[in-house]
Amino acid sequence: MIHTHKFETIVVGAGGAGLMAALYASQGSDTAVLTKLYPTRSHTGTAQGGIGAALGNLDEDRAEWHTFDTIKGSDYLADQDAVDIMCQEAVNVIYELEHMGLPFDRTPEGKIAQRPFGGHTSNFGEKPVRRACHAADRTGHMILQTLYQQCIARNVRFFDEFHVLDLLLSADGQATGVVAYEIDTGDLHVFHGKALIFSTGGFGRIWEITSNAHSLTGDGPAIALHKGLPLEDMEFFQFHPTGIYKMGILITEGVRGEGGILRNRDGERFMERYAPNLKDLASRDVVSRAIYLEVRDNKGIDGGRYVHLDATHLGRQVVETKLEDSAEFCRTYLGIDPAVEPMPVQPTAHYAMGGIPTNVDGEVQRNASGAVVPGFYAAGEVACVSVHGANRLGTNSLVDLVVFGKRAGKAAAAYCQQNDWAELPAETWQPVQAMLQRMMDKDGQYNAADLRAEMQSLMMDNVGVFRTEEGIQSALNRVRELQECAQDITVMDKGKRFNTDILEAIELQNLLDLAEVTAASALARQESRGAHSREDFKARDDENWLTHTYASEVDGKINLEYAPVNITIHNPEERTY
Amino acid sequence: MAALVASLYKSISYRGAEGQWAWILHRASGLGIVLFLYMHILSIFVAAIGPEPYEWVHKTLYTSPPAKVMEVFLLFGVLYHAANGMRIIIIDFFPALGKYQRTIVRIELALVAIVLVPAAIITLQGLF
Amino acid sequence: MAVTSSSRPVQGKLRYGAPNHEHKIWLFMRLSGLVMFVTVVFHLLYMHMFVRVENITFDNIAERWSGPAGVFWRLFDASLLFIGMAHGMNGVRFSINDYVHNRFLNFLLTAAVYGIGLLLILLGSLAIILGAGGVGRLFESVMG
Amino acid sequence: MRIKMRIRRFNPEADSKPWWGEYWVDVEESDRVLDALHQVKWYQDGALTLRRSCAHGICGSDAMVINGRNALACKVLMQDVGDVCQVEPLRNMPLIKDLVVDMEPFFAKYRAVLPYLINDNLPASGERYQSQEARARYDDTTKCILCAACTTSCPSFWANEDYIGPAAIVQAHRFIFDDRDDAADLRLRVLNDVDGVWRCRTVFNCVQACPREIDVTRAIGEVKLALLNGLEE
Repeated sequence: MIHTHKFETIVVGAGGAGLMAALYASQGSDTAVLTKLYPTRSHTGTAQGGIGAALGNLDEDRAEWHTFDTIKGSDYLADQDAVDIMCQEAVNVIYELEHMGLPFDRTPEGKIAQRPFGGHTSNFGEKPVRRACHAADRTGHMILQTLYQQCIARNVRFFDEFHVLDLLLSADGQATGVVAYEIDTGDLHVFHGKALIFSTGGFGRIWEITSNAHSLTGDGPAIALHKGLPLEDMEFFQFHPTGIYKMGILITEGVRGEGGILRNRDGERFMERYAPNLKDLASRDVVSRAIYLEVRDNKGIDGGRYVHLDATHLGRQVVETKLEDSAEFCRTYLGIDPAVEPMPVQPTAHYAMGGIPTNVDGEVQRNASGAVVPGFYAAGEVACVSVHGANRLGTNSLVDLVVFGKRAGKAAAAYCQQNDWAELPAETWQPVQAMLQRMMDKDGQYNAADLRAEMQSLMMDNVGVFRTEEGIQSALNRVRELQECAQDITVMDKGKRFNTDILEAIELQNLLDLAEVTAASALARQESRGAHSREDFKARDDENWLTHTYASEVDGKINLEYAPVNITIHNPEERTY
Repeated sequence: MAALVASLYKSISYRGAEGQWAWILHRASGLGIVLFLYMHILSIFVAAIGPEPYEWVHKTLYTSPPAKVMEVFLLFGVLYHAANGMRIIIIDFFPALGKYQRTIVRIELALVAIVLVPAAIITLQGLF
Repeated sequence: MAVTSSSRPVQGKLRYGAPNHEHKIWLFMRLSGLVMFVTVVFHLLYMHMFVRVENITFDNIAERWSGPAGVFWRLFDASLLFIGMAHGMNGVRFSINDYVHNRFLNFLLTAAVYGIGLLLILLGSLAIILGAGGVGRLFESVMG
Repeated sequence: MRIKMRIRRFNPEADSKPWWGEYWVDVEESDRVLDALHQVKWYQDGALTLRRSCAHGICGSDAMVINGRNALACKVLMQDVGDVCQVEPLRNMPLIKDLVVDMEPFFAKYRAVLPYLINDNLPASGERYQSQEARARYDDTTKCILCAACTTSCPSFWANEDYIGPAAIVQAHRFIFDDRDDAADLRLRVLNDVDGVWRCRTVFNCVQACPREIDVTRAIGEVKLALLNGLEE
């Protein structure tokens, strides 16, 4: 059965970016939010440490310094005009969140409390600055809750547990809607809209050790890719230094912000050797690489693939009040009390710097030259503005969400007011329906879980923290074989009601496509920059590679184009911490 | 009725905290006491008619061997309902004490036992 | 109009906040409980442990209810009757509301509990006011 | 180690009533119940249906009854479940399929308490201050992840699903005791309903069930006292 709906703005994904966009879009247009989860289940809720903004509540701080840190953190790949906008607007957006009721921790005078975070410095790299505004170590949880609360207050229309499977473009390339699968009933719904905002989050599930939710399967970017749109800078995927050993669950950078120390098997504070100035608070790519190198040097704990994050000297008070959730993870999953024992940590796949290319108003770009798809917007982790360049600084994901979520929402509302409804092509749902039917009928020889597990370990081993041409190439070849296999999967659940089995198969296909783009982009980039660290090209090469990658699918093959980085403020320098 | 059965089943099959059993017992004892109260008032009314009805009521309802056994249940019911009621009142008016509720339940049961055991022995004396 | 979140219609109660007296009743249950913690437990232990049920005779009661002290004991017993029944009937009402969701049945049961309860309070009051044997004498005078 | 999973199954398209499915899985001691369920779903019966997302106790998707008690499947380790792990959907919620229940009635109750800050007197620009003490006053109830473990563990809710439930009261508490909020009276009026806080019988199952270790009964108690006394200043 096909249902049709008509809303001016359609937001896909109800995490921080989607909800922020919905809040603003709904002020100027009839708005619906689609999510394959419930909004409060979104991954924004797991963000812990804080949201960065130069409020200067505890230390002197300026937005320009935040801009500098972000650009330097990005290894100079970020578009500097976008970074400037983000860091300038961050301050007022934080106030706005507070006005919405977000329960920030407070300073003794009652101002929003801030703490240091990796890569955040004052006076252009001089010393660490307290910039991360926090609500204990559940800042993301509070942002997600607060934004959802505001959406309820303003009667935003939600369609929960609707899995978007296709994006509808008109003949002249304008966004006209989406096709969604109602998980509960198995029915297809066509949503006809004027403006479309994708905020579906990242795709960290292509890696074996990941902090990402099971639901982070990159549905948004995969759909865009299938529609012939490019994905930008997909080779840059952040590995967070401190995931719980083997599980990948994140231990917040706030632990190091509060003074926690990384130690190798000798108890040595090894970050002193890698980043003599900021030490444990160097940017994430630097720390993750350092941990890998320690492990490779046989300095992992007990010769294993992990090191210790030591918070024992911080005292119980700090651990129990400021790092409450992280402490609880340790107790639940490791049986360790972080106030007494150090935590075993290893780098864990964390954040996609790349994604659907957009400009600073969230408008999706159609190609490397910057032409946009009318009516199509993206914000949050799914988008690449690009403010994170080759490596994102801690706290900036949340800043990105709210600043560009807001801008995309505003732009979409304005677009709705200025434009008429584009014609919805007839019988738009048919390709999706045919695809679902094909998968359902298939008596294939592969199991989705096996293929997914193989892809994840393949990507982890070969396209992880350190990369080589040989490794990437072999991973790419195998991923392409897996893509073939994924066409031959048996879906065990043949029902229509709440069939998560077929959705997992579709998600796997999305993941494989993104794994392919990631590997292909990484293979081509013959330098080391930020999170992309090639052992065969160890140096950064500004001469040839100070460029954004635009990968798109042309006739089933990945086609790579490049566009210049917008450098308006800081010229690239050597990056040391 | 279906709701009652379903709810009872859920209560018994759920591995709840001490509070769950305390609550079930509180409700059961309360309903039991109300039943006794109805009987008690009626019997007192009958007894208030004159010496003969009184003797009959007293003998059959209060001093026969089955009545003595029921009396122990009554003692337990009232003591428990009273003690548990006090626990609820304490926690209601000092919600912060809720985190000690497991301890409070145990103290309460101990108090009930301390009073009930000698009382039950005295009540059942002469029956055996 | 509340936000709806899916195409499923929401079953059950959506609007809360109609005026009612539950909080007074809640408070009454606690206060009466506190009072009875003293009076009922005293009554129970006094009658069962100190006086012993076997030793309560018609004459005992007549004696206890007579004279100036009798006024106290009648008031004491009346307090047990009124507070106990009010507390108890309300407890039964809680249980009925919990388990009987059919409005008609709920009303019927509640009415039955309160009806019988009020009748019993009336009978109990008569017994206390008229004293031991008083009900019998009343019958006789009515019967002629 | 090898463990038997007893899973309450129900397929609305095929079954007239729920039944128990039994599956053997090989798991590590440090694996979560969620991992065991995934093993069944991924390698034995793909039709097994459950909700899950973050897998570390923050998103609140996978609340279910594990060995007779409400918990998040991603927060219970297999070493703690014994030889047989019995898993059922949350109680007293409309059952959709297997371990998936309809959350709509639950969120309807959440929405009933006006779960958003109401304050029209915003500073024209910049920051609004709040003291550390005022912030600490409602800290505990900000942790709620709306997983429904508390509400569906409550005997009062089992008896009468119109009871607004601990989760909604916790959410209301978070605003009632936030000194930036001006609408405590509105929320208290909602909670004063016949099916509001007064249905709480201090059973404490909610406290035991809460995966975020919120002192739920305390929050409810504070709301009751606020209703009796008027709000503390």
